[in-house]
Amino acid sequence: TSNEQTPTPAQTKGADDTNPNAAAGKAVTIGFSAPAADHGWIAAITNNAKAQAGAYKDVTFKQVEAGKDAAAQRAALDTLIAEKPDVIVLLPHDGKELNAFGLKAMEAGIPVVNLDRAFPDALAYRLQIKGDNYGMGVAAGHYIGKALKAKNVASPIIGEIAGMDELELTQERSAGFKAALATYGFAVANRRAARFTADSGQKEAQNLLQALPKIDAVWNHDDDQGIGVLAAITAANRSEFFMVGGAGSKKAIEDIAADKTVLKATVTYSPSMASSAISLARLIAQGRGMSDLVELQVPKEVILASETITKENASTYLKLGF
Amino acid sequence: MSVSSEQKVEHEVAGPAPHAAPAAAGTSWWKDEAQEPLRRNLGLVGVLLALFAIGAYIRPDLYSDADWVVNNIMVILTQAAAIGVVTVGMTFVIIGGGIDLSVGALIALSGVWATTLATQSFGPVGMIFTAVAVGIGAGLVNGALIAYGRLVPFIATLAMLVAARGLAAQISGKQTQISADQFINSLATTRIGGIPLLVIILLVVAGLGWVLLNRTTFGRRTVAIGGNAEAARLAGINVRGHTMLLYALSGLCCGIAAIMLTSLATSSQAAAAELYELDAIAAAIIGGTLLSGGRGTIVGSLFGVIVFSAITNLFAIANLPTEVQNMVKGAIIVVAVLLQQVRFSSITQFARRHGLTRAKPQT
Amino acid sequence: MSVSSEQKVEHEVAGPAPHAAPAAAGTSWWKDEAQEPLRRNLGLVGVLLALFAIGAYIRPDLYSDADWVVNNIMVILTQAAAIGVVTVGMTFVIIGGGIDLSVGALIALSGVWATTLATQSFGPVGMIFTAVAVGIGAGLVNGALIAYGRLVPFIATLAMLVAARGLAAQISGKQTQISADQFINSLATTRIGGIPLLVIILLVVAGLGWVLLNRTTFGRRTVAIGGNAEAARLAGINVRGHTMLLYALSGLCCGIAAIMLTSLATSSQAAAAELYELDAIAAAIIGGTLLSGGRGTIVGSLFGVIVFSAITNLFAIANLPTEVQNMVKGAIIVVAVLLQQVRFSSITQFARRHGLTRAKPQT
Amino acid sequence: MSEESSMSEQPAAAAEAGTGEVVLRLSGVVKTFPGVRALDGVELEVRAGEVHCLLGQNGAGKSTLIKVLAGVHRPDEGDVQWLGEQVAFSGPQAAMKAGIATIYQELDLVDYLSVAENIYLGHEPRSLGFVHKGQAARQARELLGRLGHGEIPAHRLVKSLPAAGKQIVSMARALSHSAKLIIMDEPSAVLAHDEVGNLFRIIRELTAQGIAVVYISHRLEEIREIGDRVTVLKDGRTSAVNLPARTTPTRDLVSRMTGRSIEYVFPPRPDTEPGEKLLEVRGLGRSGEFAGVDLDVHSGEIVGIAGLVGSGRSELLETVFGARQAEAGTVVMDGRGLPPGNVAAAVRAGLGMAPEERKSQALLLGQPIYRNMTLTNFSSYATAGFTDTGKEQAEAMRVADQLELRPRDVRRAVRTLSGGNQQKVVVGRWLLGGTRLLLLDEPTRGVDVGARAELYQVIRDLAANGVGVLLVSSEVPEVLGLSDRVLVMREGRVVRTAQATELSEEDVLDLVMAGSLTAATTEEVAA
Ligand SMILES: Nc1ncnc2c1ncn2[C@@H]1O[C@H](COP(=O)(O)OP(=O)(O)OP(=O)(O)O)[C@@H](O)[C@H]1O
Ligand SMILES: Nc1ncnc2c1ncn2[C@@H]1O[C@H](COP(=O)(O)OP(=O)(O)OP(=O)(O)O)[C@@H](O)[C@H]1O
Ligand SMILES: [Mg+2]
Ligand SMILES: [Mg+2]
Repeated sequence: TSNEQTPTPAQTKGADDTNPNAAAGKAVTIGFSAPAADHGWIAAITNNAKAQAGAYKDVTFKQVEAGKDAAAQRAALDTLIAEKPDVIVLLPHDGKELNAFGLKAMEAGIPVVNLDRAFPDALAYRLQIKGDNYGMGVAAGHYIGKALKAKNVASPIIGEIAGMDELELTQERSAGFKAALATYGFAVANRRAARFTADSGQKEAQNLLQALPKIDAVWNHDDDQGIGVLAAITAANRSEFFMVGGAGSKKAIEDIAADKTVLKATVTYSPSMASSAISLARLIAQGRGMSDLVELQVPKEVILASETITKENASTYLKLGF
Repeated sequence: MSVSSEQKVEHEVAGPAPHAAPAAAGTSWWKDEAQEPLRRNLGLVGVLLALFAIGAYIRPDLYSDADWVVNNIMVILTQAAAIGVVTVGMTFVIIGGGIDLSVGALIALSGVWATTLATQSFGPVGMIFTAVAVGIGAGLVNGALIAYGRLVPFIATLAMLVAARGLAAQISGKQTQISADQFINSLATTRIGGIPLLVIILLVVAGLGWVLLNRTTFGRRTVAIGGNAEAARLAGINVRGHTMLLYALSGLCCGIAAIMLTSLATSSQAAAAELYELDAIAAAIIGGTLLSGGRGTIVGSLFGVIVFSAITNLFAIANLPTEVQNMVKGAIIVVAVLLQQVRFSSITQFARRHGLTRAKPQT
Repeated sequence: MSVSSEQKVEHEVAGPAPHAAPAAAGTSWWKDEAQEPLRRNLGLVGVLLALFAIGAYIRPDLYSDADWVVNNIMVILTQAAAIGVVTVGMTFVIIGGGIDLSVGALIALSGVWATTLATQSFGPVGMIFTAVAVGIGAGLVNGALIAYGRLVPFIATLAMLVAARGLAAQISGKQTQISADQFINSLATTRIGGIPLLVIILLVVAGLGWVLLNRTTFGRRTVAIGGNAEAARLAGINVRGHTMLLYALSGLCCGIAAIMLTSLATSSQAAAAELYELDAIAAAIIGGTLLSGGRGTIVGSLFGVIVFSAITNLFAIANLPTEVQNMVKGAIIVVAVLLQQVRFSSITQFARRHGLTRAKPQT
Repeated sequence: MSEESSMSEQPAAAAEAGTGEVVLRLSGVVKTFPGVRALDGVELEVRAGEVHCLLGQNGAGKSTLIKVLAGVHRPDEGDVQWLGEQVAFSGPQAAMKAGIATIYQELDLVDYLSVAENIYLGHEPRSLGFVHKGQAARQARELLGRLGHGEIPAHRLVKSLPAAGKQIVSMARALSHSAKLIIMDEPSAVLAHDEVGNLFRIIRELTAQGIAVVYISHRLEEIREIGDRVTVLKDGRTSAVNLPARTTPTRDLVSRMTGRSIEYVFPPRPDTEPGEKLLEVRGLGRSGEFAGVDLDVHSGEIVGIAGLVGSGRSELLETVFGARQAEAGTVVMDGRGLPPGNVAAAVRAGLGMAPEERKSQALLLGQPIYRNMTLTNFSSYATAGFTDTGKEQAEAMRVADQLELRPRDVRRAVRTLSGGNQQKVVVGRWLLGGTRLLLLDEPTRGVDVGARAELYQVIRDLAANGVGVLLVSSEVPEVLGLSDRVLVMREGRVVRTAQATELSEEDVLDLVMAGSLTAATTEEVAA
């Protein structure tokens, strides 16, 4: 979410000598595919993967663009298989829609690392590394619930600005949010779905503010669309509530640290998982395990915890902002 | 289209004076034809009132607060502002017999180009100039492909849509570009006499558009070309040159809209203004513009845009889930168009056919 | 459009017998337009060859492997299959003077409806039946709104687009619904004589479409309605009823495509087949179908779809970043259409104008 | 016979051919359009085996009447008796089934269907929905052969036919129904002389088989030749029924149509010599259309071009005007060359053209009359780009009066005008601007007798005011009567140039059809 395009160094891990996993191994080719980025988070995923691969001398990085939908991505991956990579790292448009591809590649003997959007079939991947969408909603819900309880608000009015509603991850986030709020006896008063873009965020926020003349808290799923959401809130001169963001963009973390807007916290869904996916894919291809773990192989599933960034810890997270 | 409302109108619009002698009768006929846009607009006003009534029924608490209502109207209009400006340009293009599928992409491209760090360093004037210049430039490319390259407008502007989104992504590095310019950002928050500046811009653009369409030779040429391009050509009108200008005009409107959206979102990105093309075309058509060209009104298009904006607003107020929103929206569009077709004459005709007023017309 | 290629063609196609005597000559009474579709298709074949050549230049390693090439052609055709089936239906609708913006949404709706657990419990026959029935049903609603409700096709099918996506989201609970049916899922992987089943389905649908368009009264009347609705009406054709059927046909194609997509993705979701409407319309137009109706060919549409599919494939092989892909794609579309306009006569004309062959035509 | 009362209720006893029994009888038929009572109590009686002519001014309601017969419009009031039974056709199909076939005034063909498909549209030879292409083509060829045009291939797209060819296809379509009554709405308007003869041959064949024909035309001489009885319409009312077609004096017919008496004459030529040379065309050519055309038009002169359909006259005119790009030769106006293929430049130089096909080439059907009239010069009423519709309407009104446009209200949409009145709008357009050279392509097509005389006068007045006129017409008497000088074209070449007074109708027809090539052509052109 800035005019720079390079990932922050903190989102990749260089080949640092103290880490035995960093020692050069056999040369491997990693194939990579992520959907066309039209939005900061996906762009950061691709950039991080590229940068992380660049940090290893023994890795050849082959990226195929995945186009606009699952069908296009399937096409791109078919050409990727023809190149016989040692391992494929893949952020699917939709995990269920690309499950069949995962099976096919695994059958062909190419380990598949699923990044973020799970395959329903366990045979379709070697490793699954993902953020926790449900957990993200839960984190946002708990932050809001606790804060409102602390303020002793009896029946708070809570707004939610979701992302693209047709994506399952949006549904998961909302489900987690709802469940967490329920533990405090709270519920969402109005939920608008934007399109992960700033202009749609602005529009939906404007309408939300209109529908709820008094609000206690808002959760906005995505910091990128949050730029527009904040613009709408500022324009409406509304400040009676606080807002929690999502994903953890640099701009959002800066805003939280500065504490001049209603944005008080954001729950992470860090694109740094792409860097980790490349590192682990390299190890899988080289047949090595993670040096800190006892197991000789990389585990099958890694789920990132969704962390909550507030004014207090913003400085530590700033370097992870994208 | 084969069974479009057009052909029907001919047969069904009933004049108020059925038995006037043919000589004297001209008057009632043209009047009726001239009232056609008025009737449509009244239909749309009816739709707006209905939306208002539904809102008031669902949320009496809000609608009983006059301040809130006024403010809500401003919100609806503000949200209609950028798309409204685009629709004015689109109306010209469609009346002129074309179509512009690239508007959303041109907004994104103009917006992204205007918010690069390099452009921002030239300040607000530089940003506005860039947005407008990019819009016009891309519009001219559209126009040249269509007028001189003889591409069908649908295909030419579709190609532009794809290419412009690509270029915008390239320029922005697929990042959301934040506008740091206070002047630009303040456009969205400024009000003059209680009316948001963006709404004023919309009204000014629409006003200029109205004058251009109805009072100038440019507008006349547009209507002529859309009505019958061959006839216009044989009448000595420079059809190709004019077509270029029409798409440039649409591009200009995109540039203006890009600044408006940038100001609203204090940022720009390659994915902005998604599907604005469909919204703008739909608004123009609902407002009475003939998709095949040769007929249309700015006021109708404006109403069309406002209706769509009011629908979205009502959905938020009613807190409908997205999927229900969509289903209801589809239904509202259908009803809105059907409503425009209801007209006094058909009611009287109905009455007559069922003998309710048979005595009268025989006088 | 005003300056469409249409009008020009008339003036530029040169007649075969320049100075034949009118009396003897029936022959000089007309100019040969029959080759027009052929010329367009040749243009598209040229584009395909060019794409192949570019691919071979970029990746000689792959293109020198015959197996890979054959397989790649199958991949291209498989990817053209579902959109190709939709384009056949779209071609009928456009030739008949209409347009169907709802095809993508109808695919999603049919697919989602066919993959609910309840439907899946009826097995593959139940799923296929459901998809087709939902498609036809929604198509009939489109047709009824247009033919009897007198809505402009653009608006009616846009409303359907929005509503059907909403309904699909409602049915699926916005979840991706997995198809557990082995038979359905195997459709995408089955090959018959080395040719993927989906490709065979496309060819069968296109073949039936060709017969329907060129050999039956239904097809000929479709051309008549789109070309001159009034003449069709005067000839006693039931224009409204026919229009209903056209949209139902388009809906049927969507149902078939839904099954194909479900099989490919082994799942269905409300957001599937996004913007298929634009792709299908673009493919049809590039294939020579007149957007205003009355003219079009199934073969041309098929070529149009394959060209788009081949472009996407080439991008993957060249591994262009998406933003560059989009820019290049826009350019390719423009070039493809321009290429179709190059014709022998204009080359000779050019030569003549520059004195290269001046002596000849004076004979 | 029934020359007495124009509103005579009692249908006249048998006219010459009125021996057959009455197949169709209309009484008191009323049809209103919004604001217009197009038919206001029409009587009509048609007998088997006769050619019944309908006469009436533009807008009198002839086309509306036949649309009522064809089931396109439903009458608001009145009786239609067909073969002795009262009928109310639910649509065109019903009328066709009952045995009424119609050739409509506006060509009703589908461009991208073949000739055979157009002929059989709606009643294709078929089984199970499949068209028998071969059978349709064979039958179509037979029909075309019967019409004397076996050379039109049945598989061609109709789009590729010129207007006359389309008219023949329309006729073939009407013949393709085994009809008892065939209605022809101005079938001869787009036909040249020899084609009309051919048409009459067909009509005689039909009537000999006992088929009744309702024939509409504005050319009285045709009525004389082919008609048996005449019914005259005026302002939607029957002003005379069942007049004998051959013997009723012209003056009588005209006065029943118009309410006044107009002589069908050409205005006298002035004695004055034409002025300076306006237009000079040298060696103009387009491959496949025409070649080596030289011609001059002087100020105040009317130059007519005669020729057969397909002789390239329209193309020549369009090329002079820049609507088609000249491939060879020059067009010079006022001593300055016109850029080829540039209409706007031609208009700026003072040229104007009324094209051949009004609907597709000239009119904005949905727009008001005045806007159609001022289409070429609305910017000349504008100040700084702002239009002045008040002034435009006033000017258009003036021309509408001059041309006897009806209705006179210039704010009506052109779409609602009758065919002939639409043609007047097209011609009227060029009376407004500062046109100094007017190119007229079939300017009187579909224009009624009264207005025709007016139009001739208008053209002559224009010439008297120094405008040069280049006129194309398929009616040889019109070319000879109206022009000062005549060019005869054949196969894309000018074969004779002469003063109109030096040529007779037979001379022209001879030149046009046969091959009696006068060697003197080129010298005379230069003169
Ligand atoms: N669809 C329509 N809507 C309104 N008015 C109409 C319509 N069709 C015809 N009219 C009007 O009805 C009257 C009769 O028109 P009609 O076409 O029957 O004349 P006509 O006798 O055939 O003239 P012409 O010789 O010029 O063809 C005219 O005043 C015309 O303007
Ligand atoms: N629609 C058409 N399609 C193809 N060729 C045409 C068409 N119209 C005319 N031509 C060709 O152009 C030449 C001139 O034809 P055209 O009918 O325009 O001449 P004309 O003398 O103006 O006759 P008309 O009386 O029909 O105006 C002919 O050789 C004919 O082959
Ligand atoms: Mg008529
Ligand atoms: Mg001609």
